[in-house]
Formats: sequence, structure tokens, C-alpha cells
Amino acid sequence: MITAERKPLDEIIDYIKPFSRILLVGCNECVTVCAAGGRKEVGLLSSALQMAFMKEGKVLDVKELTLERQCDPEYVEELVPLIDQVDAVVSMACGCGVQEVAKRFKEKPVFPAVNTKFMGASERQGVWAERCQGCGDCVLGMTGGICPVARCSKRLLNGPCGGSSNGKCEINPEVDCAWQLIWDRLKSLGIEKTYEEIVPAKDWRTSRDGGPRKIIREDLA
Amino acid sequence: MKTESVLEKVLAAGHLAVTSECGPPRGAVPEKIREKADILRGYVDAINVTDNQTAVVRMSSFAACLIIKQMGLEPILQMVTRDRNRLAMQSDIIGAYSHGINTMLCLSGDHPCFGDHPMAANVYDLDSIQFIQMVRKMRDEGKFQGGDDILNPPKMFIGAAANPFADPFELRVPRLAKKVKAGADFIQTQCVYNVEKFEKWMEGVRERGLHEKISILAGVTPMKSVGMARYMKNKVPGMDVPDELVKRISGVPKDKQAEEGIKICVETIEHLREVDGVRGFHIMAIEWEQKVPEIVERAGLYPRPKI
Amino acid sequence: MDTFEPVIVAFCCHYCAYTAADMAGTMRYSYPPNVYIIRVPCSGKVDALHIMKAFQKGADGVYVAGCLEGDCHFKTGNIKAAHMVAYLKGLLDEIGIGAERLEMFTMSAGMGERFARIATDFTERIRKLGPNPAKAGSDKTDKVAVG
Amino acid sequence: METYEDKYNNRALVIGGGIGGIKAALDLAEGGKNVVLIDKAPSIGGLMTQLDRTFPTNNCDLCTLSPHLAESGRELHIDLLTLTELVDADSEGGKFKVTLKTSPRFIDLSRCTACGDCFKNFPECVRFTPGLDHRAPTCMRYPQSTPYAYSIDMAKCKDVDALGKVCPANAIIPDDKEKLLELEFGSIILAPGAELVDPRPLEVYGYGVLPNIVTGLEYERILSASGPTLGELIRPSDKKQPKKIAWIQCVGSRSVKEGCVSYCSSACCMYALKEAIVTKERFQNDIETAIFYMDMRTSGKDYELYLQRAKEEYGIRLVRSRPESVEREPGTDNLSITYTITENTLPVRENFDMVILSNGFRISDDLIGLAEKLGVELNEHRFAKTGAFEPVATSKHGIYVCGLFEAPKDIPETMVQASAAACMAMEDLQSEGASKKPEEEFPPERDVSKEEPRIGVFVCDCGYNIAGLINTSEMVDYAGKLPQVAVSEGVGYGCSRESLEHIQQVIQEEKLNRVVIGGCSPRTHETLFQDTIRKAGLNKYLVEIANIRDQDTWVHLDRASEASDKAKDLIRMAVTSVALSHPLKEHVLPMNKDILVVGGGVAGMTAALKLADGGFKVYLVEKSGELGGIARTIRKTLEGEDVQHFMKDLIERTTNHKNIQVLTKSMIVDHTGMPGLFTTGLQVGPRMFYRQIKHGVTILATGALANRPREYLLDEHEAVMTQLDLDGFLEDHKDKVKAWKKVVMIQCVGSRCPENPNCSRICCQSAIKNALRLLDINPEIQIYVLYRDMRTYGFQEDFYREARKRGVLFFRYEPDDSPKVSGRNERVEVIFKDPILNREITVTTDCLALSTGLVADEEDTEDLAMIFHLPRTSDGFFLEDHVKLRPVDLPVPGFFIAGTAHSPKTIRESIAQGQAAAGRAQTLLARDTINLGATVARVDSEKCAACLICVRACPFDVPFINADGYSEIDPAKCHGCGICAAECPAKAIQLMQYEDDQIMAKLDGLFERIA
Repeated sequence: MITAERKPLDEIIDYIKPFSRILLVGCNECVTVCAAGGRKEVGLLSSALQMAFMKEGKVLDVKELTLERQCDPEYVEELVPLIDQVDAVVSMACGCGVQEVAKRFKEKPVFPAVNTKFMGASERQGVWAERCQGCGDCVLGMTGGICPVARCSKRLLNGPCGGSSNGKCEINPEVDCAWQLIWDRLKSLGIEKTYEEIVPAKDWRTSRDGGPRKIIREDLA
Repeated sequence: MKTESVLEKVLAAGHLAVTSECGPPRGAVPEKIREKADILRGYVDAINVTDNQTAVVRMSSFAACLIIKQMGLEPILQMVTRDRNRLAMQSDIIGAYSHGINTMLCLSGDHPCFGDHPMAANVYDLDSIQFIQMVRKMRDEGKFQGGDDILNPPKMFIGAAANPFADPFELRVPRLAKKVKAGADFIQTQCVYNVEKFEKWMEGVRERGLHEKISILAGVTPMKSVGMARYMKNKVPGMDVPDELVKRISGVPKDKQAEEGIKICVETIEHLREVDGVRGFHIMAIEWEQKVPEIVERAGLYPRPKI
Repeated sequence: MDTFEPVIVAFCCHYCAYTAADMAGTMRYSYPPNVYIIRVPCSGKVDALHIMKAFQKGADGVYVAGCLEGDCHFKTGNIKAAHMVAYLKGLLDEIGIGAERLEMFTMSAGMGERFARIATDFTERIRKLGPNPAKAGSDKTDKVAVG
Repeated sequence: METYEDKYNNRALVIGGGIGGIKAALDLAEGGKNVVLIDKAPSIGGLMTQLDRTFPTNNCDLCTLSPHLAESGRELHIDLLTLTELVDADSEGGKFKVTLKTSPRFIDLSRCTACGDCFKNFPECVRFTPGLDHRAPTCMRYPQSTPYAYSIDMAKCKDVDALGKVCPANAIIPDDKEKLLELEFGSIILAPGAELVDPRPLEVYGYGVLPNIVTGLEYERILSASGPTLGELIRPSDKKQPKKIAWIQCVGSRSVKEGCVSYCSSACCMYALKEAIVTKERFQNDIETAIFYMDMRTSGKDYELYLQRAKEEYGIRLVRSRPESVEREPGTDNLSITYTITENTLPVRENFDMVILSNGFRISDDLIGLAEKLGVELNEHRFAKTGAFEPVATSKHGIYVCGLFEAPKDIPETMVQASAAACMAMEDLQSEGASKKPEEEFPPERDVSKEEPRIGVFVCDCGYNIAGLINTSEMVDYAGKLPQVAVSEGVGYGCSRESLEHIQQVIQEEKLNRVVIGGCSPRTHETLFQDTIRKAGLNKYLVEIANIRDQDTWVHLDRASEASDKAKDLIRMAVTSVALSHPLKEHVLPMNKDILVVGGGVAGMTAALKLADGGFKVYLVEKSGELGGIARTIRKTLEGEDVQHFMKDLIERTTNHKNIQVLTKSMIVDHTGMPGLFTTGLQVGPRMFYRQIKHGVTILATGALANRPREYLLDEHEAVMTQLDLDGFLEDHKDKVKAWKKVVMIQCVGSRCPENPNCSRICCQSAIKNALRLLDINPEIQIYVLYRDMRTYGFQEDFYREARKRGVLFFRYEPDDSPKVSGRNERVEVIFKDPILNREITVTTDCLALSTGLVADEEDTEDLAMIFHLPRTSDGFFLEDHVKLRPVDLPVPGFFIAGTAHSPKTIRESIAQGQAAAGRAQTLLARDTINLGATVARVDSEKCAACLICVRACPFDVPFINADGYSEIDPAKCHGCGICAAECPAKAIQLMQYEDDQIMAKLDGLFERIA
């Protein structure tokens, strides 16, 4: 899932200072699951912004709407009836959602209310951790199902650096050393030997480095 | 001989090699390099020049190496994959080689979060092993990593680092094997304080006969004080400083602690030279270069062989 | 400012705080009339949204009152409530309303006197803080019934 | 009436419609038994309904009682016969053939609407007989009188036709005849109450001569909102507010004088304190109060604290002296009291505006007749004789007694005995095969989904409780103007049966579809009003109560106008939120009828046996190795009964009962569920293995600890022991005792002190008990009892008198001047002050017996309170649901309490509460299903993002993501805490009855004013 975090209130307020009517759009997918931009967060931010305005003696008119998925134009269409009643749109979706909305309503300023963080999994209630970088050329098959690209601070593909101690990464004892995890996993699978194979330099074209990516399924397109 | 590297020659001749390092200054002050290098003149076979060590910006390793080379000394060009992608690295390598720099150490490098630019993007286009592979390919096949031919390929004597003390320990020998496989010629290890653990590692190395495929220079660093000892123990990732060592230094009065540090360093060398597979020493006297000659002498590694 | 009468919303859990409030009545422990109690089955039922809306609609102070630690009728409701309140205090500071306008209290059903004292003290606290700077004319939200 | 015979074949007769009789009848009814409740008065309620408020809560407890009178189950099982007496009875084979005589009321109950026209036009013809002014505003005994109808005294009526005409309902039956009724009963409960000692013969007090001398009950009437002065405090002579009032205790009690009773009437000390406090509450510094007493007998649960508050908070003056006379202060209506403080001071005269006589209870002569007819033996005080260990069983099998007729007592003990008697009676009826509780049929629910809200607002005045502070008619007008409100009315005591019927009627006539009650706490009254609107064809969940009493008028006594504004706000909040309420469906599960009894002492075993005999499966859990509790160490009772013999039999019956599983060395470790569905985890036996018990009801009888404070050389000098030690010593070392010359006893050791402020209740009687037994063994012994107040309540007073007669010396000491004790070889020297002669006395004694009483087992009760989520009092005893009217029920439904875990009490009292707990339990177990209510979380699958937050947040692991990929919550498993609803990031979960929009609506309602 894509994870995100609400932006500091001041930043959002700066965006919308000039306006008095905004449309606050949530998304019922990832950002709901990671409690950043679902119906509830929309409600909270709405109150927060209105109060911040009141405090300045201004009135902010907020329309709240949470779409099933902000990254699909069909859902974004649901905003059409409201768009003329507002001066600006604030989206609580991930970057994809924000851009879909911005694309649909060229004449309206659209602002992000959350920082899109990473593709992650929830470790427990309220804790999410990065798991994938979308490098476009998955190596998990070689690394025992643990991704060194996303989970090693130096995305080393051939083993841990000298900074690995007690299974933790040198950058921060809170962070697991991905290679410790990989090694343990390889052992439990009894395939330590595969480690001896040198993983050749990675072809980063499949990743962001190859420029914005696109998937086309002719059969569906 | 694969290269013109003095280090390669010293090792080939069966001597215990001695290298040391100096960190380039944080500014355009070539004198600093000269001062440091001069201290080492005659006491070491080659001088490592660090590359933005601990992710702090310094004069480029390449430029500093050049100065040392001009002094008639033997620099070892350190290069990390943190700051450069494969294009930048290869161009620097041929650049350095064009100036007669023929020995290098291939590292991944400390993470930027330790340095003065934590906000910097970290590149890590390659990891150290892929890096070694690339340099070896440039030398032996005369090809860039991308595949094109190189005019007058750089003949680099390829060094790599090994940290016998980092976790997972059991992975440390296989990892060395990988570096050997990738084409490394010599190894400079993390400073050795926990001799026992180091020997254990060497056992593993010998078991796989790696010590015959690659020259291992044990790293040593004299401690200036108990404070430094503690810092090394607790703050430096992958550093293994046994408690009894810290005790030993704290056991002597402040003004004697530096001396005690040197003593330990010398003892360590004397001990390790007996370990089968140890082909030399890499003395990292961090900002304490003036002590290197003393250590070399007291450890009986002086004079250096004339090659 | 001495004429300022704060309006305070107290979300009280049915099993402890609300019962304690009744007990305060039974025992005739008086407290300022500024406190308005809203009954919830468990303090864990109090939604951050309810609290925000209370402030937005004009509350000068809000507190959540649940069972004593370890005594929650629903095991962990009061603990969750405490976490939520702590989080919301941060947001209130961000808005500039001030964390001290929101509080979490715990008490047992028998503590009528404690309920009265808390109501009194909290009212005084808010009275000192003055009116909620973000007092709304009215709530300008309108939720759109789609999606 | 004639239909009786075929309608019932197996039922109980309850004689006396006072609080005790009502409670017994209600318990039987709830237990599915049929009851005939008779009272000779025109309406039931007894003494309590004439009280203004009751201690220690100072509530008008009618509002806690009357809901029960109006409970729906009632009509189904209870036949109420007022103006009715038992004229004849004979019994055979455990059955009673009874003849009842109902005097004519001359009014048709089914027609009378209590409009009051008859009284307006012919006051003299209308019966009314409570204390003081015989013309209260209505001629019914109390506003929500049951039945709600007048009663005519035809003898006094001159023009019957005219009377008949004034009645719009033409309910008058001029030729109404007295009816005789022959009925059969399986059991009889006597709850006839007692009458008050008439102070007239005691001339020294001048009652009946001087107008401003009234009895306690009369004073209650003066204070009562429904009383003759409408709650205004004015003295009879000049209708002025008195500035200085005195109470005189023990009027007609604790005296062998002519016209007095020798026992202690038990309730007077507390009611005098209460009257004084209520007076102070209402007039603060504008009035002076003094109480003249002999001993302050505040030995009930937390009563000692009440006494402290009276002294410290309210500044009520307490004078330890029995006044010699009350006379008119010459030339005024004021009264001067003459009294002496100590032997060697001269009598004092002090003037008061008004004097209240705390007169005690006595048994009226007609009860002797009743007892004869039933063959029930009486004791020397003419109270019903009961077994030493059978506190509510009369000498006649199948006939039980509760309340004042058993012994003088306060309301809580009466309630306990009532439930105990009901429990005993149920057993007799059971043997005849329990009669099934007929299903109550409700009208079909009206579908209101299509209708716009039509809200009815009904505002209670609750007598003084609400109307005393705020103007309820103002509330009514205000509510009437609120949007969507169709009807707004005041309903007096909204919980009274008559008001409930009225509300029901209005709902139907006005086609209301939502209801708001402005009254007391939903905690106590929600079910009652839900029931009412249900009867009116509405779903129960369309009502909302605005708590304008407990959380407004009661807590803002000093700020009437703010309280009034707040009441409006609260009502408005209720209106805006009820508008959004909608019909809900309740979930029902089968009832688990097993019982868990925690604690194997007297109370626990008694309860277990009663239930086991009733055919229920009982798990009796005891933490120690054997059954018996403290009673195992007690040898004799005050009355001289052999406790061990009784215990042996009790333990045998318990261990051998096929329906009882005894688990000793067992500890409760966890607990979940709800009434009818409990699961409790235990660690059992020496190996502490874990097992779970599923049960429907829990009875707590964990007992208390014998206190053993390190004072007065206890456990340091072998001549020093506790009364409990002495009790055993007496039996085992008679020879040693024979050699004793002196014995000193110190009372209140470790009680009534800062560490343990309460009174341990049992110590005074155990001191007397041991003193008398000492004298039996060795008449030569000189016994000194050093006390603070001798609290030998009820008949214990007889033994106290006997002890004095037999030469036991009693010396009062003050806590700040307590006796000094030091060792003298094998003896102990005690130095204390004689307060009367005011000199120091030194006694070297063979034995120093300390009355150390009982304390709560702090650790135990704390753990259990934690596990079961039960509240405790400040001194660690469990806190019952209502100290006055629900002394056996704990606040957590399905939990009952018995014995000393509730508060210190005698074995008899523990047995009674044990039986009561068993009885109360059966009222619950009579049901076959349990209602889980409708407060459950509901998921909107459209909104659900299947994020799992609810799954992780639920404390009971109820939600799960179903095959369709959204969260599902099983209503049968949902506990209704609403945590999931609060945490759901998609706002896809709503907790029924507490939906977000309803809570928001409350906020909207609240802030409309501010807006």
C-alpha cells in the first residue's frame, strides 16, 4: 500500500490562505488504511482548518468528500458538481490522487494535504514500514523475499556493509539490517550458497532512472 | 605483475606491506596534504587518500592523490559508490590513471546521514563488489562497464575493505570470497582491536584458501585516549573494541594514555604478523599521522624495503 | 474577562465517569454549571472528530472522563482514549487553540467527589485561559453524500 | 376477583404494602411467581412514602422505588388489594387457606382518574391519614400513589347523590360492599411494618400539648414537597420559619417506663441526623440544630461517615444527654429544654423554636391478632419470633417475615429481609411446580421511518428534587417552542405509574414518534421509559432522557438561574439528538442458569444452598482450604446459640449437595461476559491449574477480615486478646476464667479512627455477649467496658440492660483521651477516665479484651473489584448499586453481594443477605433468554476500506474481514463499547444508539444558545 502522513497544518494553511471556500477530498484506499486521508482525517483536517481561520477572524467554507479512489478519473468525476462552489481543492490522497484531481480541474488550484511517503506494509496498529521501491526488476527471488533495494540504506545487492551490527543498520539502531534478515532467511531456507553468487550491477532503467514509467496492457487498453 | 603499483611489488616480493592513510583537508589547502604525506615518507609503502570520509566533504581523493604523487610518494585512491554513479567513477578512474595513480581502494562508503550533508541524495548506483568488478573489467578486458572499449585501459591494483567484526559474522568470509571473486587484489581490514575475533575470521579465510588469492593487510589504529577508545567502541559502526582494552587504557593516568595506545597498537602488529595470511598492515592514525613512524619502527617494520 | 462563562463539554463513559457524575448529584457535591456531560458507553468511543467539532462549534474546553487505569469496563477503551487525547492535544497546539483546553481524566463510579472537583478545577483552568479563540459562528462544513 | 381460583393455583400472599412488602412482591413477580399483595390502607407505600428524603444519600427515594411499582412485569404477577385485611387463615400440608376482607372504597378503581373533584367538593368524605396536617394537597398519601385513586368514607358523607354527581368519571359506587375472598396460598410473607410509639403518654415531652413539638415523621411531612406545607419549613404554631431546632432521641425507646419500649428502635439516630442535615442543607446558617442523645447508633454501612459530615460539614450540635423536660418558654410558642451533661453539673435550660421527638417503633395491637390467626409466635416485644439462624422464618413453616415486624430496623435491612423472605417463599412455591411467567404482549411497533419527527417532551418536577430549584413549567414552555416538538408537558413524578400511563396515552393520541424525558439519570430510569414508549407502540430506542436532576439541580443547588438555563440546554440537546434516533432491534441469547458463588463463608454457603435447592447448578469458589470463613472461629451468638453446631451442619449440606460443586484453594483470575453469559477463569487447587466456569449470575460473599491492630499490647502480652479470641477462650479455658478477678474491655479498637473511620457494627454486641458469658462462668468477675457509644441496636439492647443489671461497669472514653495500657507481669494495668465523676481510674486486669471488629480484605477486594469491574467504598467493602433500596444488587448487572464483603454484620444478618442474594439471583434466572440490547457496532460495507483497524482495535476480537472483503461485526458478540467506531478511519462503523450524528446533534443542540 502507499503510505502517507498529514502535512504540518501551517503548510496547508499557507496554501489556502487566499481562499474562503475549499473542497477537501479524501480517498478511501491506501490513505484511509494508513489513517492519513480517509473520511475521518478529512473531518479532522476540515475542523482544524476552519478553526485556524476562525482564529484569524476569517470564515472558511469547507466541502468534504471522500472518493472511493482518487487515482481513477471516473471517481474524480464525482467532484464535478461541487467544483464551481469552491475556490480551491485540497486533496488528502497520495500524489497520484492529487494529480488526477489537478488534471481534471485545470482552472482550480489543487493542493496536497499529505506527504506521500512510501510503499509499505503495516507492522502493527499505527506502524507502517517501507517495503518496496518499485525498481521495476524484482530481486526478491534471490534475496529470500526481503528487498535490499528498499530495505538496505545503501541498497547493496551483494551483502551487508561493514556497518551492520547486532542485526541493525549503521544509520539507526531502530532499522533492521536488511542483509541480516536476508542472510537469516537464506539460512532457514538452507540456501546460504546462493549468496556466493555475485549480483551484477543493476539495470536501473526499469526504475525511476529510466524516466517516468508506464504499463500498457494491450489486451485491456 | 598486473600493474605498476608499488604495493603490488612489495607484496609480490613477500614483504609485509605497510600502508597508512591521510584525510584530505576541508578546503583548498594543498600544504596540509604535503605536511601529512611528508611525515609518512619512508615509513610506508603507500598512502590511502580517503574519499569524503564519513560522508564529510573534503578535497577530492583524486586531487589529493595527485599532490602526493607529485611528491614522489605512492597514493592509494579511495573511491566510494555513495557519491558517484558508474559514469562519474569510471571517468575519475581513467583520469587518475592518466596521472600515474595505479592503486585504488573500492568502497561503498559511509551513509550520508553521518556526514555534513545528511540531506544529500545517496547514489549507490553500484555496491562495492560491483564496483570491483567494474574496475577489474576496465583493467583486464579493457572495457567500460557499459561494454565499449577503452583506449589505454587503466591498470589499477584493486583494493577492497573487509570488516571481520561486523555482523553477521559468519557472512564475513563468504563476503570476502565474493570480493576475491569480483577481482580484488588486496584487502585492508577494519582496525583490529579484538585480535581473537580477527584470528577466528582469518581461520575461515584460510579454510577457503582465500589468503592465497588475496593479500590481507590488517588495519590498526592507535588510541589517543580512553575517550577515543570508548568512542570507537560505542559510536563507530562495525568497530569491535573489547572491554579489557578500554580498561587497560583507563588504567593509566591521562598523560600516559596516548603512550599506552601506541603500545597496544605495536603489540597488536607484533602479534598479527605471526598470523598466517596476514600480508601487511594498514595503519590508520586518524589525524595523528606524526605517530606512524614511531609505530612502524617499534613494530620492527622499519626500514621499508626499497623496490 | 471576569464575565466570561466557559462552555465545557465532558464526554463521560457510562460505567465510571457518568455514574460518578450521578454520584456527585446524589451526594450533592456541587460544581460549576459550565460543564455539559455527554454520555458514551466507553471513553474509547469518543471520536477525535467529536472533540474537534465540539471546539469548532464553540466549546471553550473539552475533557474525556473514563474509568481508572486497568478498570475499563471494555479493557482498553480508556487507554485508547488517553492516546487519542494526547494526539489531539498536538493538533490543537498546531491550530493555536492550545492543548490545555483538552484533557483526559479517569475515575471510578464511586468517586462523585472527584468528579465534582475535576469539573470545578477544569472550569477554573478554562476560565483563566479565556474563550476559545476559534469560536465558530457556526460549523461551515457540509459533508457531501456521495462516495 | 372471582376469576382468581382458575387463574392461579400456586401463589404467595404478601401482607403489608410497605417498602418491604412491595420489594418481596416484586422479587417474587420477577422470579415468575404469582403474588397477592394486600394492604389495609387505600394505597400502598407504607412509612417510607411519607418520608421526605432518606439517608445517607438524602434522596427522595420514591423515585427509585416507584419505577418498580410501575414495572411492566408487575401487573402480570401481582394482584394488589388495598383496604384489605386477613380475617381468617388455616393451613394444611404447607398450603394456606386464607380469607381476605376488602372494605369498600366506594370508588371504582378502573374509573377513578384521581381528578380530585370529589375532594374539592366534599373534603370531609375523603379518606386520608398520614402524619400531621390531615389535609395534604391531594388526599392521596403521596403523589404517585398506587393505586392512583381516591377513597371515600361513606359514613361521613351526607349527600351521596351529590357526591356521585361531582365525579366526572362517575367512579363513585355508593353501595360498594365489603368483599370476602377465600384464597389458597403456597406461602405467606408478613410485612405489616410497625407503628410509631405515641409520645403523648410521656408528659415530660409535652407532645400534643405544645404545638411546636412534633414527631420525626411529622417533621418529614413538613419538609416533604408533597407534604401539607408543600415542603416549606414552618412551625405549626405561627407558621414562621424556626431558627433553632432540637431533636430528642430515644423518645419511647430504650426505656422500661410506662408507654415505652425497652429495645432500641435502630433507625432514629440516623433519621434525626438526616432531618438535621437536610434542614441545614436548605437553610445553611439561617438555622441552628441540636440533637440530644444517649448513644449515637450509626452502625450501618458508612453511617459513621454520615455522622462525621453532620458534625464537621453541617455543624450540627450533638448533646449527649437525655433531657428531663420540655416546657413552653413563658409568653412565647418557643420551647425550653432542661438537661444535665454530667452528674456533678447543674441542669441546663435552653430555648428552641421547635422540638422534634425521635420516637421509635412498636408493634400495633392488631398485629397480635394477625399472628394468632396465622399461628405465628411472637417474642416478648410482640415482634415475630424467628429462628436464630433463620432470620426471616417464623415459627410456622411457610410463613416468613421481613422488615419492622421482625425487629426494628432501617430500610436497607428491610430490603435485604424482603428479598430473603421472597427467596424462602419461592422455595415453597417451587415445590408446587413453578408457574410460568406469561409472556407480556406489547402492541405491534409503529413504523415511524416515513414520518417527520414528532417529539414529545415530558418534564418531571420530581418534587423538590427538580422543582425545588427550577421552574419546570418554564422548561415545558421552552421545550414546546423547539423545532419538531409536537407536545411539551410537565408530568410531576414522571416515573410514577400514573404519569407513565399518561405519557403512553399522549404518545398514542398525538401520534408522537420520539420522546424526551426531562428528569433523572438514564442510568436508573432509561429502561422504564423505554418500556413505556414501547407500550405506546414505539420502538424503545426512540426516547432520550435529559438528566436535569442528578447532573443539574442536585449539583447546582446554589445557582438556580444557571441551573435553569442548563436544564433548557440539556433538554434542547436531547431534542436535537432524539430527532435522529431510529428504531433498533435487540439481540437475544439463551440464558446460562448456573451460578458462581465467590466465598465459602456463612453467606456464600447459605446462598449456594438456597439456589441449589431451587434446582440450579452452583459453583462455590473458596480461596482458603476449607469452608466456613470467620464463623468457623465463633462459638456462641449473643443469644447464646451454638455457632459451631450450626456451621457443621451448613458445611455438610453444602459439600454433599448434588447441585453444588465446591472449589477450595481457588482464585479468580479473569472474567468476561454479561449477565447470563459470564465466563470466569480460576486457578484451582494446590497445583493452581487453570479452568473456566460459564455462569449466568455471580454472587460475591468474600467476607471480611477480623481486624487485629497493633494496639494496647495485642499480640505482645498474653492477657490481651480480641473479643473473638475471648469467645473461644471462654469455652476452652473455663477453669482459668474462674480464677479471674477483673476483665477490661475496650471498644472501637481499630474502628471509628482515622485509619478506619467506620463503625464495625458487631463489636458492642460481642462485648456484651462475652461479658454475660464471663459472668455465667464466674459471677465474681468485675467487668469494665470502656466504650464511646454503646451500639446495641434492636433487641441487643435487652442484653446491654441485663449486663448493666448484672454489675458490668460501663465507662465512656473520648478518642483523644483513650485508655493507657501497660503490662504488669501476667496481668495488665489499664488507666482510664471516668467521665461522670471526672477522675482517673486504674484497673489491673486478668484479661484485656479488645473489640477490634472487622475490616475489608483490602487485597482480595481490590483484585476482585479489578477483575469484575466493581466499585468499592473508601474502606474497601464492595459498593452496592443503591445503599438504600438495592443493598444486595451490585452496580454491575448479574452481580449480587452477601455477608461481610458488603459491610460488617452479625451471622444472622449475613444469613439473611445470603438468602436475599439467592432470591435476587433467581429473579434473573427466571428468564430463559438474555437481551443483549441494541447497542452494537454496525459496518457500512460501502464505506469500509477493510483496513483492519477495527479488527485490531476491538478489545474482544469481534470484527473480522468477511468473504466479501469488508469488516463484519457479529451483533451477538459485540459488547457495544464503540471503540471500533471511534477508530475507523473511513467512518464506516456506527455504534447504534450512539451514532456520530446523534452525538454531533447533541453538540449542535448545546451550542445553538451560544451561536
